[in-house]
Amino acid sequence: MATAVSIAAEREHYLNKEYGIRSWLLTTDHKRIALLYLASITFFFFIGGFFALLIRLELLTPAGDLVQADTYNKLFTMHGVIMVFFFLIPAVPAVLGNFLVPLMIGARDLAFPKINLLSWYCYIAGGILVLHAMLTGGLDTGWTFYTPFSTAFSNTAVVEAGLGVFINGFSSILTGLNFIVTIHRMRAPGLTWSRLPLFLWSHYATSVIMLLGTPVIAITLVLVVLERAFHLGIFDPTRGGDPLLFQHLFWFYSHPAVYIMILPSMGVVSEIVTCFSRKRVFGYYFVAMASIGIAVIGFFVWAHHMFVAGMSLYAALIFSILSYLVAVPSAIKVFNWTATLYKGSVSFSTPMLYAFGFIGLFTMGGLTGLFLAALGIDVHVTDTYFVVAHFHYIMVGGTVMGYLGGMHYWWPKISGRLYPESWGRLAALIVFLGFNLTFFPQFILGYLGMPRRYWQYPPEFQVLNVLSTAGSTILAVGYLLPMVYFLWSMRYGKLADDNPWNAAGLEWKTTSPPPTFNFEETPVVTWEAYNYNELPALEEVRVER
Amino acid sequence: MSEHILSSKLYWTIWAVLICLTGITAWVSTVDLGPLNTVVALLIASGKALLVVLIFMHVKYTSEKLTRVVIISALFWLLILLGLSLTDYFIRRPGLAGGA
Amino acid sequence: MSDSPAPLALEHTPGLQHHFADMEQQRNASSLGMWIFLGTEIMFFGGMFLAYLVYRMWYFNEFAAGSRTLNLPIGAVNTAVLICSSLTVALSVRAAQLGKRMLLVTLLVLTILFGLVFLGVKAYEWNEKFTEHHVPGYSFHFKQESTEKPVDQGRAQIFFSLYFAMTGMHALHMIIGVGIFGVITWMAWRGRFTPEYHTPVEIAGLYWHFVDIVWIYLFPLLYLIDRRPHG
Amino acid sequence: MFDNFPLWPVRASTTAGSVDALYIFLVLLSAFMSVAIFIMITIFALRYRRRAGREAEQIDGSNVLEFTWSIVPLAIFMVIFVWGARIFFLERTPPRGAAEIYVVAKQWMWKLQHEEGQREINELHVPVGRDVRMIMTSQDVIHSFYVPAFRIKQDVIPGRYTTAWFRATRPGTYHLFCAEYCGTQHSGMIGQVVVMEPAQYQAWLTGGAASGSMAANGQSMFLQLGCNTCHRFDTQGRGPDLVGLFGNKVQLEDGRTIAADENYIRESILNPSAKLVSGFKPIMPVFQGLVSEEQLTALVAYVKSLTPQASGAAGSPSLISPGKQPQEPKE
Ligand code: HEA
Ligand code: HEA
Ligand code: HEC
Ligand code: CUA
Ligand SMILES: [Cu+2]
Repeated sequence: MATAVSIAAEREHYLNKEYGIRSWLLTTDHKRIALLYLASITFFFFIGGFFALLIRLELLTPAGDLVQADTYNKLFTMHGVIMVFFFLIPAVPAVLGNFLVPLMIGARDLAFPKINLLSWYCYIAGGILVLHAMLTGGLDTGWTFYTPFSTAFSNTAVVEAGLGVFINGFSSILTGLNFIVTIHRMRAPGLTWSRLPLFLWSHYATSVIMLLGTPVIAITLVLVVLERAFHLGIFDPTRGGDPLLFQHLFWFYSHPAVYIMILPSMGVVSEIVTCFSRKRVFGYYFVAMASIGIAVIGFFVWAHHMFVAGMSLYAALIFSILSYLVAVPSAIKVFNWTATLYKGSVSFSTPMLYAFGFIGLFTMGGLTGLFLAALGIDVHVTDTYFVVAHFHYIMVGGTVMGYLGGMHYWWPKISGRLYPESWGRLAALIVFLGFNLTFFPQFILGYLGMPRRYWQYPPEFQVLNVLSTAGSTILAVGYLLPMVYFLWSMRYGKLADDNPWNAAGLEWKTTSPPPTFNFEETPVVTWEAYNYNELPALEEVRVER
Repeated sequence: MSEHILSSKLYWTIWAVLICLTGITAWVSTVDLGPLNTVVALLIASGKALLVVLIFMHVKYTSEKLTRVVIISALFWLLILLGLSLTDYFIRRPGLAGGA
Repeated sequence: MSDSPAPLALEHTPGLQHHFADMEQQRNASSLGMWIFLGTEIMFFGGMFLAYLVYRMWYFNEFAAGSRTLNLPIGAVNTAVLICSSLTVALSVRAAQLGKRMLLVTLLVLTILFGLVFLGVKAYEWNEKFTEHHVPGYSFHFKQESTEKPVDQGRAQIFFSLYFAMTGMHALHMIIGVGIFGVITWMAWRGRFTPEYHTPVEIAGLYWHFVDIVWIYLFPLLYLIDRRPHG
Repeated sequence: MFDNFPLWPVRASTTAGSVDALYIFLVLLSAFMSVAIFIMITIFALRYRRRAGREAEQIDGSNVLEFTWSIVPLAIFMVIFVWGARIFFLERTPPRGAAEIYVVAKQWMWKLQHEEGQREINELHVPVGRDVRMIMTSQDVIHSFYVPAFRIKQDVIPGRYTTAWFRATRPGTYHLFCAEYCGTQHSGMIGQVVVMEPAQYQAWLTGGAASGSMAANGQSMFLQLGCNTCHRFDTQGRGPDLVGLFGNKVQLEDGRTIAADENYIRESILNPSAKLVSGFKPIMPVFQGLVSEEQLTALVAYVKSLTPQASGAAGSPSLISPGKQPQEPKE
């Protein structure tokens, strides 16, 4: 094996084909664009995380002592905006999806490579605007931009940040467009819909949401910007406008957007769980359809964020019951992953640890979503730390875990190197523990009534806040570790085989790292997805490496 | 290429129909039909849009089912946006009871 | 013919990009891409349609009054202009299919001209709004027609806000469309399109027709809210 | 038991118990479901962990299982939905005859006024055992009235009234929070609700320096703004008779009928032409911008108090025109 690997190292692949800044910034290779995205979302993640640490530090004591009130408001706003729009939404699709969608369907690239590059530039342009807004005046509206505060009262850089998010929206739209067209039009011969890896199904579903939801937030932000500039009155109650209209429009996108964040990660978990239990996924068809179901039903529930906002009572009832419908496909997925383990051959490699973490934390986050969808309870806990805990459980415990799991799983393919396995496991453990310590106390805090977006709070909430802050520092270590050893492994890591996990899927059928056009010749698929019966576990994987 | 080339006569006919419909809709709006005015205006607009989509945009002649799926789902989603929002707005009017 | 592409041989097919197996795949991909994009455009305008629907329902009186101040003949003529441009687009796709280069170029130029006429008329109408103080902002003022129920300034302003937002977004799409057709015309002039390869003309055409359709709805929704005779 | 480490806030209202009941049910259900799933994962992962010589057994799935684990959760979800909706109905339907408190929120304080006229800032005194309904509006941005001990929360929106109600069950002092982000001092927009025994409350009421009841304040506003030039208490005025308006149906010019609630009265004052009363001309001046939110609430309170028979403390019997016989209230 050693010889094969060293030959591979000298082989030309997408990384060493060309060097130089131009070859990266003007590339149309989906793999290189994925790496551009990887670098930029990592950058934004650490900025957002840095803000999170400042938030937690401020909340260590009840008094508002570390930063000014206005600064605190800017902190959580920028934390939310950056984490949602510039980290989590692009995280899995734009990095792993970009890298893997063509590989998994046996294509040489996405359907529109130039548009793919354009999407990254939209992302960067939006990012620069938001960073600039951050440095000159900041933004203090909360990531939800609620009117009339954002349109008439805030004196921060709402226009600039709004435009930044608007432009960034196009990167989502363009990515989604590329994925859908690619999946429809460029599948390798024999790769029928029923043979599609679940990763692709979930990206397909995600793309549908990106395409049909994002334009609505785009126009909404345009209206906010216009309202601020020209006093249109559309969202302004003093002119007869309805502030709730903004909320409807905002959540019409932003609720489905939470499924943009979770679905791709679910796809990652499906790949990992099958690979590391050496089994075809349990109920392939149901898991695939659950993705589509979530994407569609996810559009029916947005106003569950507005139960106490002054909506009509009947609308509240309708949106509450619809919210429960969307939980069913999620339940289906959780049960199917669990069942996949049954009679498998389960290994505890790093990606699998993350996948376990995902399933557990997503379940807890999702179940607390059921609390929120129950009208009577939401009245009490909405806009408290209960909500904060709910969404961090899903977004950080779920999506980020899945994303990290995916990064570990496909790292050998991306970089051609192996990461140090024991460090990987250690980091996964630290993240898991730190995470729970950070966010579990927030459920209790929330039910006790601590409102969110509070810069100072009554002293009786302190104990739980201290726990949470302590947890966040552990979490920080857990996130820094992978970053360090990934960078380390790029240079010093062991060279990876083409298929180090002996996994199913076309992406493993090409070399690691893949050549620029992915496949020497177009593969022809004659097998079902997850044909692990034909792929015995590798000896090397079985034993600790 | 399995392309369908339409006769230019057809295009001109559709054009004439569209122009006429524009005239009709402008005229009919000045006639008092009660609440039907809006309905008629929207029906005419939809008729015109349908002609453009089917003929000018070749949807009638394409063998591709997917195009139709795309159009229909986009319209369906528009309907979700408008329809579900109206569950709130039909009941809650400014100055009216309903919303808390 | 979709199986294994031979990379070298393909470089001779003009207009075929390296990552597609053949022309048909490329064409299908582009047209699907455009259709999906138009789907997102529907949602883009959808946000404004929702705002329109809500306020028209709530403030019908003001919307009707505002709508009556719009210039109906000009609006109708402009609708006709757009329809003409759609015709020339449809005919230009046909010309491309038949490989008639000069006809194609002529039709494309006509399309651009119609587009510019439309924009010019729009600019004229907007200018009228400026002089009438119907532009939302500090100097907004809506004069009362004597025979009617009193009109609330704020609500009337919402009508004009939506009028400007919707026609403005539409005009923006028109401007982009004119730009795209400029490029297409140039390519046509250079003889880049053949009966085998003219996908760009086709998908640009789809975009143009879509923009036309948006206007087909905007016209009655903005101009024709309530034109009934009043007694 | 949970004094040092509470899991829920004090229960001080009639609805608190039912909210907690559902909450505890959900906690138990979630604990059960997640523990069940964790145990399954652990057992499977350990029992079938990778060992030399053991191959995974390929299983495709099972429709029976799939349908079970779709339908059973769905059924459970529907139970939760109905349960939650019932509590919500309770929270949203104020009982008749509740005492009314007018709340005006602004960046960053709560201004509250009792029917009897007492004004308070960031503090609300209420008696135990009495239904209290709040009629709330905001002067600037959206705020949210939140009392964890009562388990109630309602956004307070500029431009219209929203309402919430509670009945306190336990004397004490509880947090009042602003729960909707509203700018710099959002976290400073807090106050307290003081629940008192009725007797104490009476003492507090009489002790405070009330500047006349809200209805009385409204009445003087009514005279001051010249409303009475048109709205007279006979049928001679150029405007409709306002007595008995509140809570009844109004026939509008365009044919609709509308229930006259607080929001309707509010709009009728600020923007009279929006809903013309049938048979009247649109001559009433627009008061938008001429009255502050507090004056407006006083006017609304006054118009509401104009019942044919004065209702409780809020009534302003002095204004009832002679000749109108007090009637049984319809409600
Ligand atoms: C990735 C992100 C993500 C995801 C996937 C979800 C998923 C869900 N969310 Fe969440 N949510 C957010 C992110 C997310 N949410 C964010 C960011 C906010 C706050 C925004 C803000 O205000 O800033 C929010 C807020 C939020 C609210 C509004 C709270 C408020 O402000 O008052 C509600 C209310 O209904 C809600 C509900 C749900 C539900 C029902 C689901 C469901 O989809 C969950 C379904 C999953 C499960 C249910 C678990 C698995 C199921 C089983 C194991 C079945 C077994 C169970 C039983 C039989 C009981 N969420
Ligand atoms: C994807 C989304 C995402 C992610 C990953 C996170 C991650 C974290 N979040 Fe955040 N959060 C949101 C989305 C997210 N959050 C949103 C949408 C809101 C609502 C905003 C609003 O109300 O408008 C919110 C709000 C929010 C609050 C509530 C603030 C308030 O209401 O007052 C808190 C408080 O604890 C919090 C904490 C954290 C913590 C501790 C993490 C941790 O997981 C972060 C861990 C990461 C790190 C610690 C990075 C490590 C880096 C370093 C150590 C290096 C230092 C940096 C540099 C050198 C640059 N978040
Ligand atoms: C110039 C005369 C005039 C003045 C002054 C006036 N109103 Fe009116 N008001 C009317 C008329 C006429 C109507 C009925 C037509 C309409 O709905 O606008 C009316 C309607 C109302 C209504 C709705 C009544 C119903 O039956 O539905 C309320 C409430 C009201 N006015 C309150 C006030 C208050 C409070 C003031 C003073 C701040 C005031 N009005 C001043 C003329 C007046
Ligand atoms: Cu007021 Cu927050
Ligand atoms: Cu949601």
